[in-house]
Amino acid sequence: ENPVLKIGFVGVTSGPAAAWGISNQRSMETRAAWINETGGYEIGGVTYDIEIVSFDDQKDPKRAIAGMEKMAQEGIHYVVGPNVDDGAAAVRPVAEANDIMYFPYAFPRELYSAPASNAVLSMIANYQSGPAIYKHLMENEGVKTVAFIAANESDPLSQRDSGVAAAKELGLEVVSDNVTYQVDTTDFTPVLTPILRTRPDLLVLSGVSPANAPQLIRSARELGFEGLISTETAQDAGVLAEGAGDLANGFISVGGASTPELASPMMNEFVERYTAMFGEYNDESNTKVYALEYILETLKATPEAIEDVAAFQASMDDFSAPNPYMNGDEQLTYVGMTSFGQKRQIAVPLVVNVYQDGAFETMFIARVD
Amino acid sequence: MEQVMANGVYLGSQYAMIALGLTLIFALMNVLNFAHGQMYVIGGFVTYTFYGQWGVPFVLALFMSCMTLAIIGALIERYLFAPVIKGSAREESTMLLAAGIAFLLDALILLIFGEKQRGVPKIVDGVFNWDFRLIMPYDRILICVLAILSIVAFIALMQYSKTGRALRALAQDRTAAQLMGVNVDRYSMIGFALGAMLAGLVGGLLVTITGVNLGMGGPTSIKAFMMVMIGGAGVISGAIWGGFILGFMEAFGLAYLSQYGDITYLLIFVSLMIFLAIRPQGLMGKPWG
Amino acid sequence: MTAMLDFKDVELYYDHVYALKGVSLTVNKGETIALIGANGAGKSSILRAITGLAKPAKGSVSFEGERVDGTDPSDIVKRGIAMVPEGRRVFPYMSVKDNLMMGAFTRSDKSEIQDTLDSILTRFPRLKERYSQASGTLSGGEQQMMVIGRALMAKPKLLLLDEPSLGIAPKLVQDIARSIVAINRDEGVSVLLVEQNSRMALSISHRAYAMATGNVVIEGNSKDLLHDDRIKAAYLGGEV
Amino acid sequence: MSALLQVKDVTKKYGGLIANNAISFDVAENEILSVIGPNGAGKSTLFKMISSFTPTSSGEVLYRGERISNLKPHIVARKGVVRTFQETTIFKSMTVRESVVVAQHLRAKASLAGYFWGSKVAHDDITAFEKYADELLEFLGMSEISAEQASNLPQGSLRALGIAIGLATDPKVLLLDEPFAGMNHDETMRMVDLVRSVRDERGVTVMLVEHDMPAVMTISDRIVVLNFGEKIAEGTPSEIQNNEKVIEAYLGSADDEIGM
Amino acid sequence: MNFSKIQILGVLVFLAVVFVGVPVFIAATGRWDFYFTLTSVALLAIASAGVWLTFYIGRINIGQGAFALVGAYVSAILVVKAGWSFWISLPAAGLFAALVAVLIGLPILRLRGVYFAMITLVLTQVATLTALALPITNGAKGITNIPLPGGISIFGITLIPDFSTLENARMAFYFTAIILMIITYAALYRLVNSRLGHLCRSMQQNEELASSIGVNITYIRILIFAISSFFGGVGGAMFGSISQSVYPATFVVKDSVDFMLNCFLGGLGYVFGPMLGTLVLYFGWDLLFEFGKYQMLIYATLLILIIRFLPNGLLSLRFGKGGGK
Ligand SMILES: Nc1ncnc2c1ncn2[C@@H]1O[C@H](COP(=O)(O)OP(=O)(O)OP(=O)(O)O)[C@@H](O)[C@H]1O
Ligand SMILES: Nc1ncnc2c1ncn2[C@@H]1O[C@H](COP(=O)(O)OP(=O)(O)OP(=O)(O)O)[C@@H](O)[C@H]1O
Ligand SMILES: CC(C)C[C@H](N)C(=O)O
Ligand SMILES: [Mg+2]
Ligand SMILES: [Mg+2]
Repeated sequence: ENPVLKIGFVGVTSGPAAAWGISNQRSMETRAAWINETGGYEIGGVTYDIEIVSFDDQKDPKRAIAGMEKMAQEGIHYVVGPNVDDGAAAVRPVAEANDIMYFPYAFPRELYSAPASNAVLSMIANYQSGPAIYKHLMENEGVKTVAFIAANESDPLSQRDSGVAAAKELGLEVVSDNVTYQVDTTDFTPVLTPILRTRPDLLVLSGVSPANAPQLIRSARELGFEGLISTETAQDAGVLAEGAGDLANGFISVGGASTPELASPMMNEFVERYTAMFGEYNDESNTKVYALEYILETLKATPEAIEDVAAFQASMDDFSAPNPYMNGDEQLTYVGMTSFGQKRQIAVPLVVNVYQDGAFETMFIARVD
Repeated sequence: MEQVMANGVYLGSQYAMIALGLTLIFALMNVLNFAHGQMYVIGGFVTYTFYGQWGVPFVLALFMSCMTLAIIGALIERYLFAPVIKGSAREESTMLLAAGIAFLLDALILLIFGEKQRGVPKIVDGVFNWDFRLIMPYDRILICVLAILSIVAFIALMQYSKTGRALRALAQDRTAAQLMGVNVDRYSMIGFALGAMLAGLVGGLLVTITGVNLGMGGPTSIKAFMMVMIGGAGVISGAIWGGFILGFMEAFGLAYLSQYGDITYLLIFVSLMIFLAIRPQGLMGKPWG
Repeated sequence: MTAMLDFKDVELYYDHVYALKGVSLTVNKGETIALIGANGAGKSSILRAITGLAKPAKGSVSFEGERVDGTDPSDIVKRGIAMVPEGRRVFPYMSVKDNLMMGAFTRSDKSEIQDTLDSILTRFPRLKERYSQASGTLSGGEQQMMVIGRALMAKPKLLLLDEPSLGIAPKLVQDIARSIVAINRDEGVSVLLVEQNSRMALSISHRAYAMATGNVVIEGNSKDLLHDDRIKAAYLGGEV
Repeated sequence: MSALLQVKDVTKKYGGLIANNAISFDVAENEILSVIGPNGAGKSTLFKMISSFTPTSSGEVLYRGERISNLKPHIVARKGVVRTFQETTIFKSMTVRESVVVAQHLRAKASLAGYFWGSKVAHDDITAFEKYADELLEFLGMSEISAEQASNLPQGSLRALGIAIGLATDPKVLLLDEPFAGMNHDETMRMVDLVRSVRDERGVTVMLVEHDMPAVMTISDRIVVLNFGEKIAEGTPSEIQNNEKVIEAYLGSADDEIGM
Repeated sequence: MNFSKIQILGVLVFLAVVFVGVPVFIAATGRWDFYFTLTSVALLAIASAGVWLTFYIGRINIGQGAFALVGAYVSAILVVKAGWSFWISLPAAGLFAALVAVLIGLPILRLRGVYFAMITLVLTQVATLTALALPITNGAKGITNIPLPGGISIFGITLIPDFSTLENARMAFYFTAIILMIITYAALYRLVNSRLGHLCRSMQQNEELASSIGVNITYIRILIFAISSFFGGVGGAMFGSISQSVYPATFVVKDSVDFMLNCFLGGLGYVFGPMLGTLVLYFGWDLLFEFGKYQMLIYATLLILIIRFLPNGLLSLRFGKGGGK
């Protein structure tokens, strides 16, 4: 029997935002099962079985702290999550006190900038992807005016604000930036009507949850909106197909790397295994397969980091390994110098997708430094 | 303006239906059913499963979701609420129970239907567009009409049928109803089932437009509470008023206050508080007793 | 002749407090029976035990030869027992009409119900005047008439009345007493009347039972009891 | 005999309904005054206005020359005008004794904070309250049920408890709304004696609403009769008993025999 | 007020358990995570005590989350923006929450029954939305990087050490929270058993009758609501300090509902009910962690079973009358 290496997950797997955490948890569990099935993961000459210990924080920062404490208790040093800003901020003291590196899906800059040391942003922040997308659309689609809409919650609002700033920076005219909606809105017509009156070329759904995206798209199209719609969060094609059908065609979002032209055989196998294990795939997991892979690869490169978080941090600056999920010679590296002044972000390729008839197509790929 | 009015009617009709079920259960058992929103979500998922996944005709799927909820409601009343009401020193204990049931249903929904947002194919295509002054997709118009018809049917049931009369009597005085020959245990169950069924019906209707996901339950309950408060707890006409008032407030607020950002709901909440401070029993609430 | 209602050796308690300690009484067809007694003696408890609102711990309640104790109140009501409970208990949001119609809940023949309704409205013309008013806004006396009418709507064989004169103006008390007599005489409804107004109760009943703390202490012919010294002392007082 | 309480042109309107129309009368110190009238005549409404449980639509009520209408109920209670309720209104899950102890809170000498910290004064207060509660219950003949939970009491004892609570506040004027309802003759007469001795021994002025005519006629010094919100008569019991208007509207003819 | 021997014994046992038993147990088993769990229990129990108190005047309060949030923000703002010591900001947070309660209580305390319950539920949302909308709260971005509580020393004697210098801040927070909780419950116990408590009880059972015997119900309602919110504010402030951050969603509707559930579960008839309820509900969830995705299902099922069979709260299963805890 192999010794066990435990990797933690603290995030939201129940309640309204369950989709975010569950896609994380499942992608980790799929990958762990796969590794264990094929004999384990070798680090420093020892082959480990990987065990995922996950904790449902119910999107409650109090619970998130308890979860992080639990991880410390289990002797875990590498944790994926939390999924939202407040949870990620709340666990910081615990993580730092207990030598835990954690990989949130949340964007507050201070989590990743010095003196903070233990958080690693595990996706592309919208203040990174946003500008890239807007720029692309300005250049290729002639977009000149943009409107933002966000749910009235911390994460989406913060994302909207940074999106607005980025758009202005690029010289776009922001025609509406203060319309918000409650996450439980069931009818978006009244919400969208005033914003569409400003006739933007591009409508940005800031930090939109997979549940709200199809409804927003559908309502906007039914109200006669003909411009572009985009978001900077990951979405699931199936959900879009069910919720908005053809109306979602042309919808731009950020994804991982499972579009046919990018996905490596390994990615395809991952999707297969995931589907076999959980009955249904979720495209959000494309972006969520990476954190675990980064942790394992980094440990492989620096075996002493299994117990020594400082070693992990030290190795981050020049860590590099091939990206197994993408075709070509993409590399896994840590980035973040521009945004945070230190390398505290995983270098997931910024893949911008367009939804078309039930699947995503790649629009363009960019990189973050 | 036309658009705002239309939005108000549309929102109001669906809200009123949600509030009706809640108020019915409250009137009958003095139970503030925290799980009402979850019941609504289950209605959506059942309709999704039958209509969206298995291709059963929509009307049949709707019927199935009504039945499912009626059964769930009946079971919950029979095996949980009724004994707890009998055994507890304070009526309020039912709140704890209702919250527990809300948690349980949430957990079941997650396990059975999963975490994803679900939607079904449109029941009718096309958008009614009157010169861009009034835009309303046909399926919304249909749902709105169906909702209003259901409300009318429900009122007729409560006013003119024997069951309705028994339920109303039960709500006003249990013992007296018993003395009229109403089997209160049975009718409480029927009433609860009916309330739950209403939730299932709205869930089923709305899934065609908004889709459904497991997070919609809690917030829906809270909205329903607000409507019930506006109209007066336990009063049917109150629920309907409350639903439409909230619907119109949202429609107007969102249309005219949007440039101020996040304040529509804040304003709705604050005006609700002011309103209740002036009229503590809501619009139609009990003047006596 | 066997009794219409046979209430036998009934013991009843609430939360370990005895309310009835083995009470027996009977009501024959066509009789008006008065039940008088001090506060907390257990009069209401007897009525509650008859209609099944309270479950006796011991003893039996039979109606027309069949045991009814232990069955649901709604079944007992269906057999032909109607009760006007303590404190009237109107359905306050329902109109007078709907209240009366609730009384006929166990019946289904529409035209017969209509006949009963007509006869009640003739008996209590005041109710006709207030026909569609919400009953919560009626005065106490009107409410009392309405609930008696409501009980009659069930076309009961046995009518149980719990303190119908409570809080009612003297003039109306007389009206109500008259109605009770008439209901018994004209429609052959047997009546079991619980009253604090003992004089009134004894003067309109055939037989009477007097209770004290969970027991029947005196029973007999009402006429006789009106002149019984024990009764006079305890329940009637000297003059009026 | 100067008026302790003056009801001056008091009117109450509920929407279109006039529950009390310009009612005026005086109540003398140490008097027992009954208000009678048909159901819905406005008796309880009048009591509610005197105790400031509801504001008057017009007119005012004076107590020792000072206006007490349209204030807060607790302020009027503090001045010494205390009501009981027509419905059985009690503290359900307190025992009889606890209810009577709580009701004495107006006599408290220590402040709330004093009680919190457990000052000496507070301690003495409590001892005094408990002692007085026992006395009062003894006086009312309720000692036996003093440990009963209020919600388990039968009708009649409930009314008695209502009166006990009212008395415990040490009122100057006590307004009793149908205090004898649900009592039989014997009990009623005992209560009548009691109310009298409350007046005699404690100098409490009593106003009461009652439908029990024998009791009213025995107990009252004077009677005010209301009908449809109007005052139709005022006088001594014997005057009222023989007043045609009152017989017509309220009493009914006593000789109208109803028998089997 | 005289305490029976059993009560005093109960209190002593309780103190021994929380101050000695728990640390020893944790040191022995190495379950350091229990410190945070128990700290949370203590803090949430403080807030729940407030909810329980409002129930004592017959109001079901589902708005405590709002006051906890207010407290958390006030303390955070005072510490971060005004540079106050945390220890002064703590009572300030409570007082501010109480002040807000007075303002809001004036209109809404007139409501009764479900109306009050529902309006307070809405209040929690109002608090969240307000926090999102105001500049001083930093809107959606929240307040982060709140420093740990500093030390207090008088004449060179350290009364409270600077938390950031501590080896184990967890334990320091635990003791702080426990002490606050004990003070809260001692005060609550006194209050309930003093005249104010009796007046509350009279109001709980019948407000009309209470005012007829001269109780100034408006004043007492407000006073109680303010005290209740003070507890909420203190609990919230302390919590913000532990997580060193406050966001609009730090306390949400679900928290308000949880506070209420804690009270119900423990038993509304018992002063120490909310404490027990909080322990069982919060700790229970944690212990069910092993069940993974069935955690919620099992939790809810157990909750329902408890209510089904002990509808009057856990403490209705009393082990001997009057035990201190
Ligand atoms: N729900 C209850 N719980 C506990 N005890 C009760 C309850 N109802 C009645 N009792 C007790 O049972 C006894 C009999 O009460 P019952 O109501 O039958 O008396 P009653 O003769 O109708 O009196 P009254 O003339 O006052 O209406 C009383 O001692 C009363 O305290
Ligand atoms: N809150 C209210 N709203 C509307 N009408 C009311 C209200 N309270 C009382 N009334 C009406 O005012 C009139 C007087 O009522 P009140 O209770 O004073 O009568 P009462 O003389 O005490 O009668 P009873 O002897 O039956 O108790 C009645 O017609 C009643 O319906
Ligand atoms: C950007 C965020 C909305 C992403 C989200 N927190 C997630 O876990 O997927
Ligand atoms: Mg009785
Ligand atoms: Mg009255």
